[in-house]
Amino acid sequence: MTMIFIFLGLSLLLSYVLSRKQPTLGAYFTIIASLAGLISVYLLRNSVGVTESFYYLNFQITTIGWYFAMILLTVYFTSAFFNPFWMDELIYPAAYNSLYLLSLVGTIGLFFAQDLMTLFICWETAVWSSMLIVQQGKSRQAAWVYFVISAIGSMSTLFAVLLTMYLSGTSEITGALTYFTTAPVAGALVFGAFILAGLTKIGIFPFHVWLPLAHGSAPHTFSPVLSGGLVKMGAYIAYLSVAVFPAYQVFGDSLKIQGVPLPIYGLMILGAASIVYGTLRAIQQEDAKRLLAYSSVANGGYILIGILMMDQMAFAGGLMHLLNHAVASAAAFLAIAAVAKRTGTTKMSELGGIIHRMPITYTVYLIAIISMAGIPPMGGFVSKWLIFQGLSEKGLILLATAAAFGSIGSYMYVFRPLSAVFLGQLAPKYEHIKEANPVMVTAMLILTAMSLLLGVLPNLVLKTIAKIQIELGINPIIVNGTATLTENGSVDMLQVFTVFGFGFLLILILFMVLPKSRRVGLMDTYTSAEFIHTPELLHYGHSFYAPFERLYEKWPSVLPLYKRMSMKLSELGEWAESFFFHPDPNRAVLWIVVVAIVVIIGGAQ
Amino acid sequence: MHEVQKNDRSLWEVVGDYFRANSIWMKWYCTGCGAIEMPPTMTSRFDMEQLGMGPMATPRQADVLLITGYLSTKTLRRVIYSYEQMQDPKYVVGFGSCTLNGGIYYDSYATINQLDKYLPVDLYIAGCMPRPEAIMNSFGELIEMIKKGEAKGWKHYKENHEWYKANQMDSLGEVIIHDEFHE
Amino acid sequence: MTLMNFIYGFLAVLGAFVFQTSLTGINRKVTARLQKRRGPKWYQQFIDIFKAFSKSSITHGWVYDFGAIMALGGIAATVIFIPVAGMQAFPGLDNIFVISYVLAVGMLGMAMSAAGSGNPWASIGVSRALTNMLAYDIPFMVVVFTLIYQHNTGSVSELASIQQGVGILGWNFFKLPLGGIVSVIALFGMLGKKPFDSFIAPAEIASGPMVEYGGKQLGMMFTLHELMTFIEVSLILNLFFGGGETLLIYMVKYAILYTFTNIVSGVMPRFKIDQAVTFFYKVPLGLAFIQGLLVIYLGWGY
Amino acid sequence: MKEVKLFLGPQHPGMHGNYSVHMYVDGDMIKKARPTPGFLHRGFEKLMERRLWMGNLALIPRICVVEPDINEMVYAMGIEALAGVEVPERAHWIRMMILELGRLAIHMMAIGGIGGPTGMYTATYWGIAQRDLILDLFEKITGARIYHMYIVPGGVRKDLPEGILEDVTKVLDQLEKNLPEYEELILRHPIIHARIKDNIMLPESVVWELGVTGIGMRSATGTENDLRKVKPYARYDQVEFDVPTATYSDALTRMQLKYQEMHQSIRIIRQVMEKMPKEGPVRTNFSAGSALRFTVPEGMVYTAVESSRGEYGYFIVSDGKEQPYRIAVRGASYPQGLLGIEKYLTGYRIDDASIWMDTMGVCSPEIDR
Amino acid sequence: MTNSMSNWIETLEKDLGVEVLDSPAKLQYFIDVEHTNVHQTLAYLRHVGFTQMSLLSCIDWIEQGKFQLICILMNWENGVHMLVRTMLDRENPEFTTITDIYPGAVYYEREIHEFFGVHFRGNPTYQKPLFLERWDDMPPLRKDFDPQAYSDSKFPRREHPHVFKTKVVEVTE
Repeated sequence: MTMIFIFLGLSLLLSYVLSRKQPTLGAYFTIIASLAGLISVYLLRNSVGVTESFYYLNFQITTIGWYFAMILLTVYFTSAFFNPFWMDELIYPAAYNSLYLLSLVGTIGLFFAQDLMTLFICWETAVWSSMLIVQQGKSRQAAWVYFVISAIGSMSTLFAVLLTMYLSGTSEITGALTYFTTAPVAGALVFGAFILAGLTKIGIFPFHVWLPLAHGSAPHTFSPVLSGGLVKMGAYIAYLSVAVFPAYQVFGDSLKIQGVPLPIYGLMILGAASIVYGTLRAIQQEDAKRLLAYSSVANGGYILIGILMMDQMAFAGGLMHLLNHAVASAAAFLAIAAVAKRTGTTKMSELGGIIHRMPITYTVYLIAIISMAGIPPMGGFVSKWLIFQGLSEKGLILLATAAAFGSIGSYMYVFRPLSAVFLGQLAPKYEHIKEANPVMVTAMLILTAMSLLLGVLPNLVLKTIAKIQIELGINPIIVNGTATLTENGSVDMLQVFTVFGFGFLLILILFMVLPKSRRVGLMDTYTSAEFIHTPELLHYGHSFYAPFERLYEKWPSVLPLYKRMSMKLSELGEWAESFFFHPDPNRAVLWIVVVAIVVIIGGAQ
Repeated sequence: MHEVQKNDRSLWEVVGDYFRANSIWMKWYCTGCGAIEMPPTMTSRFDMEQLGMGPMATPRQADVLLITGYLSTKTLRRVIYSYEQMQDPKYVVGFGSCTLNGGIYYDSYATINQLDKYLPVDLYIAGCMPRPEAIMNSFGELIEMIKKGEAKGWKHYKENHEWYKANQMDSLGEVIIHDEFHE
Repeated sequence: MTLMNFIYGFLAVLGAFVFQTSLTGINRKVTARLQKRRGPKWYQQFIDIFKAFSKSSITHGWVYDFGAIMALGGIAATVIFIPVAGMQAFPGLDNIFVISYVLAVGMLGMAMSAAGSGNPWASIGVSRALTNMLAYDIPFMVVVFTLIYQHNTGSVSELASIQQGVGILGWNFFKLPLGGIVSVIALFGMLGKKPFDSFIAPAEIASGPMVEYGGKQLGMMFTLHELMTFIEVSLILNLFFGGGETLLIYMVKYAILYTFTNIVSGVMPRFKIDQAVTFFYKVPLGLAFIQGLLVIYLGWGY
Repeated sequence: MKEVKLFLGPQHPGMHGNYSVHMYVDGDMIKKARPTPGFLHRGFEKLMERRLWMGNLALIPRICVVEPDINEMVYAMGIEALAGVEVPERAHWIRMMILELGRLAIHMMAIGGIGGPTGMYTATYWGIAQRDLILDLFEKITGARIYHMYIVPGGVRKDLPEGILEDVTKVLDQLEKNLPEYEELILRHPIIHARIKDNIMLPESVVWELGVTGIGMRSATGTENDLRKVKPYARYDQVEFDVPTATYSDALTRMQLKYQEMHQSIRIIRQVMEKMPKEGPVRTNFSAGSALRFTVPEGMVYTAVESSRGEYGYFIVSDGKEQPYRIAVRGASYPQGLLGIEKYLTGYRIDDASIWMDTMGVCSPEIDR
Repeated sequence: MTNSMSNWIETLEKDLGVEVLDSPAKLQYFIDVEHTNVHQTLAYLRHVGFTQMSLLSCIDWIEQGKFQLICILMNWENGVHMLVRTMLDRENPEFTTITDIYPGAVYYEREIHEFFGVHFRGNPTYQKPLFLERWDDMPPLRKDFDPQAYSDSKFPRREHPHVFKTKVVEVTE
């Protein structure tokens, strides 16, 4: 494993050198490097439990770490295909390429970290490198917000790490965290600090503010990584703090709601809130990337709820949703990036009818959103179904409602780019654009195939998850052939897929038997018999859900609150500063006297 | 002008004509006065739906285009546009004397005098305006015509497309107006 | 999975289509009587659909056709999943979430096809249809969660058979009256009956998603509508009215339930879409929550 | 682009009549609306100059399709004023009866018609079938259902047929019996309220700016500005009736005023049947010998009556010949149908557009002429 | 005519400095003004209660070579219609818009331009076509425009073949 790190570190340097000479070359090198990383991590699948040290950093291969690393590497690998085409749009292409690989190193290190210090260092590496990439995008402010919110996470991680190491006397993660079974009060503190870091990274309400900003303005090639990959770091932290950290024992004495301790239930409510909030905000967005970013907020809520449930079904669902969402979200972001490459914009109201020029990109996006919306036969369905099953089995009706809301609301927001960007009238200015570059298409097709595979044969992944569940000592999810069994119902996705294919075939035959249709232009359309010749004026893309949006447009946003808070804070700082650093020398003299008196009195005692 | 021959219909067409005759969806283009007698025809008193007829929202879905009265040139352009958006087989019914020969507006500078120069009319309903009874009666007639395969104005329009187009151009100058009144 | 399963599934789709289409025709007559007129022949709906199939058609590009096929295919597949009086083509696939999500394939296909026609009215209609779905589905889902929690199963056929054999009071509609009312209101939304039909409102958006369909695509949309009605009414019937012990009982119950919705919608105007959302989130969602809390925390309803 | 251009009409289920509104829509809000009239333009004002005074009788009802009698009335009033002819007493009363029956018919259509844009089709079916009974009365009296050509200069074309008063009473009784049912079904339905209450406002300032008359003006200003009261024609000064008014003009209020006006019309018709002279001539001839080619003395006059949508007037110029020199028509819905749409449809939603057109009373043929 | 009404008329005459003419109909008067004085007359009339403009129309007096504009105002308080008339030159018909006094006149002005060709200074939209589309002849409501000829040239009439079947009556003896 150390070899992987060394290799990636070297290739990082190499890509920097190459990019200085020829940026595109360096970018192609990132593909190779991440592919090599992917393969080598995959080969580690059987060496669970192996520990290794690299100077002060200690690593251990665990199933869950392997699972997370595979997800991350898939996303990094496929997104890297897009890197070569954005080199001329970046200010520092060499830095971008090397930071891309650096953040990869950081995240993988995080998942394999054995001790808390390693965890922290890798965390910081990933955060800093990704922040430097984000600020190469459209807006510096986004990078700042990202930095500030990440700083909260970092500080609380550092606090938790130091406190744990101090109290438990060990830095090995499992050992240190299980110590808190005996010290519930300190445990609650550590749990809080840890989970805070997780929440900020997943982008759970109310710490989601950085996410749409950063995703929206990061370079188009890095947004998929942010959404599909880096967010999963937070999920890993959340996993550590409920599964490795004995959260259910620590809070065992507190009030329980349907068997869930109140603090954990509260966190789940936060997850539910971010599902609802992310859904509602995603519906409002006018920019396709920001829309997808808000959908990441909502999906983060599912993942959090699933992981926090720690049971047979919802936990498996949460872990599987990690993968499904990573794949689908990366595919969707990449499709939008491909469109942005050709058209130069991601504003939905300015696009339209792109399907007639980029049909493959459209198909990729379609399958991605089917998965994101949780519609069979794509991957997203299975994980959402498992989460639903778990929630309704426990009777957590509020959370289940939020989950249902997010699921059905996702039809609304995922359909919107589909309709506004790809369908509808093609504007004359995009008359001559071409399909995305074959290299980009390859990357997108890989993700699409994965989505489909995960939907039809979810048990491939569920088996790994069952292994994780066994390690954690909870009832594993039962898989039988192609069927997934749960206590209150089972589903066989292969059969569902077959029946769906049967229905589709039936109708296809019907369609083919009937007389062939005549092709007409898009502008030959019903306009109440009036004449119109401007395609842009017939393209409905702005304020798509206006009546629905109007119901909650007055709701306060969190961002102004933060702004006001920061303003107050800086005022406070200035006020405090004015006591000490004032142009009037009398004040300084006063303070010196006061301090002197305090020292003298203190010294006298 | 090329006349459509009395052709032998295939079995498929005979069956299709049976369905078309018993389910006529109309695009009720409210071109003039005749439209005022359509609501009584559609609603409870005369209940057109018992013939299987019903109003439809757009020309794409409709089978029959009802030209309910006189046509100003401005309307005729829209009517032709609507007719061309309809799906074959499609039928046209002209209401009242205005579509027949200009009616009371024979010398108006804004209305046309004879509809069948511009569109193939399958059936005219005489009267100014036709009463609901007359409308119901002629719909019965239309059903018979479709059943027998005699309502083939749409074929006629296809085969004599140039002739119709030339007439339209002579009277209207331009069918699809290119000025969209953007402000 | 044998060939018999598929043949049975095909027959199920065909049977559902024939049954629901005749019922629609009869209900058109019922509505006509409500409006003091004679109404069409009972088989008028068949003629309408076949007429649409017999006409020529246009296409606005491949997604316009593909969406329509995907919609009808998805719906046909969903019909195969629906248990009718205990009969099923593929046993074990009748999980309620599967049914309600496969249904979404049809929705998405139709939405895609409609938006693919490039007509703004269609896009507005689709945006309203999806909003409408968000409105009625949430209260309904809350009731469904309650049901699953109560009976510990998510299988529709099991949920139906649990209610049978105890007489009329064994129905969930009487066991969980608030939930039953909510689900019947949600049924109006699912079927797109007034007052929740703003997504096809002719006077506002010229029949919305249907605006560009003609010929065979229109026929497919009508077929889709019939099959979708069958799925939705069957779902409510199985969940709340005990399904049917035999096919005859099932059909009679079905006809009564469907005719009821039809008559009520006959004297209703339509809500605007945001009013529909507000309505669903005020009354039925509240009732559904009360029902859920009663069942989960007080154990009431067993 | 942010705005979508949508067309309400000319061929749209939400548009009654051949009329078009070009709407620039953002989301579902109308940002800009442009009326496009002229689809029904037949050049009436030109055609009337080419017809005989008598021949125009066939032309004028066709200007307003839904309520044709007012045309005949203003035309006859104008010629009578120019020629100084006094109309027989009985003809005045018969004219009033026809006008009020016409008002009942169009209000019945409007009240039923609100079912169209709101989706309450049962109301439409019932309302229009009810209106048909009134058309039957017209047919008995005049021989035609829609275009009666009954009110002619100098009186009415012929006397009332035998036993018509009993028929009228029967129809009115039935209508009066059914009206509360319609009110229950339409004007008190909670969902209809949700759609049209506090919606589609017509503020008082707008009334003066546009020159809206009729129910629009009365519902906004609270004044009894009804031409039947302010400058009574026929024998409206001899019957008792109220003019319903309101000071808050939303769509619901305007519908309610229509409903109340129907009761007043029924009241007027009952009084007419009671007070009218039972016998007597109904028509004065213009000049002996040339009944068809009569001439009208030189001069110009403006006559106006109260239609269901407001002041409906003809401006008639005669040069003493057999044909009118010029006739200009003031359509009652001209102000709200053109400037009203351009200025005040914006800010409403596309859901409301066709209700806007309906309840503001936009009648396209009288705008286009 | 009541006494108060005649007083009111006299006041009007005094303030406007023009003669208020009677008309054949009751409660209706004419005022003839120069086209330069129209605006102040209208402003005054609006001030004294003629808040509604019922109609703005035009007459083509072809023999005199004049257009006559008629603005019909209505006072709802006493039900008086006031017809303000003014003459314009037919060769060069130009007038200043009255939309600043009666905003409702904007479409009437557009209509008069379309049908008579009168130009309205100060009305930005008056030249746009309103009722007619692609009109290619002189403004149609002018007296020298012949609609019959236009119709004949553009819209073919249906030819009715006047064939009468004559019945042959065989006379048999």
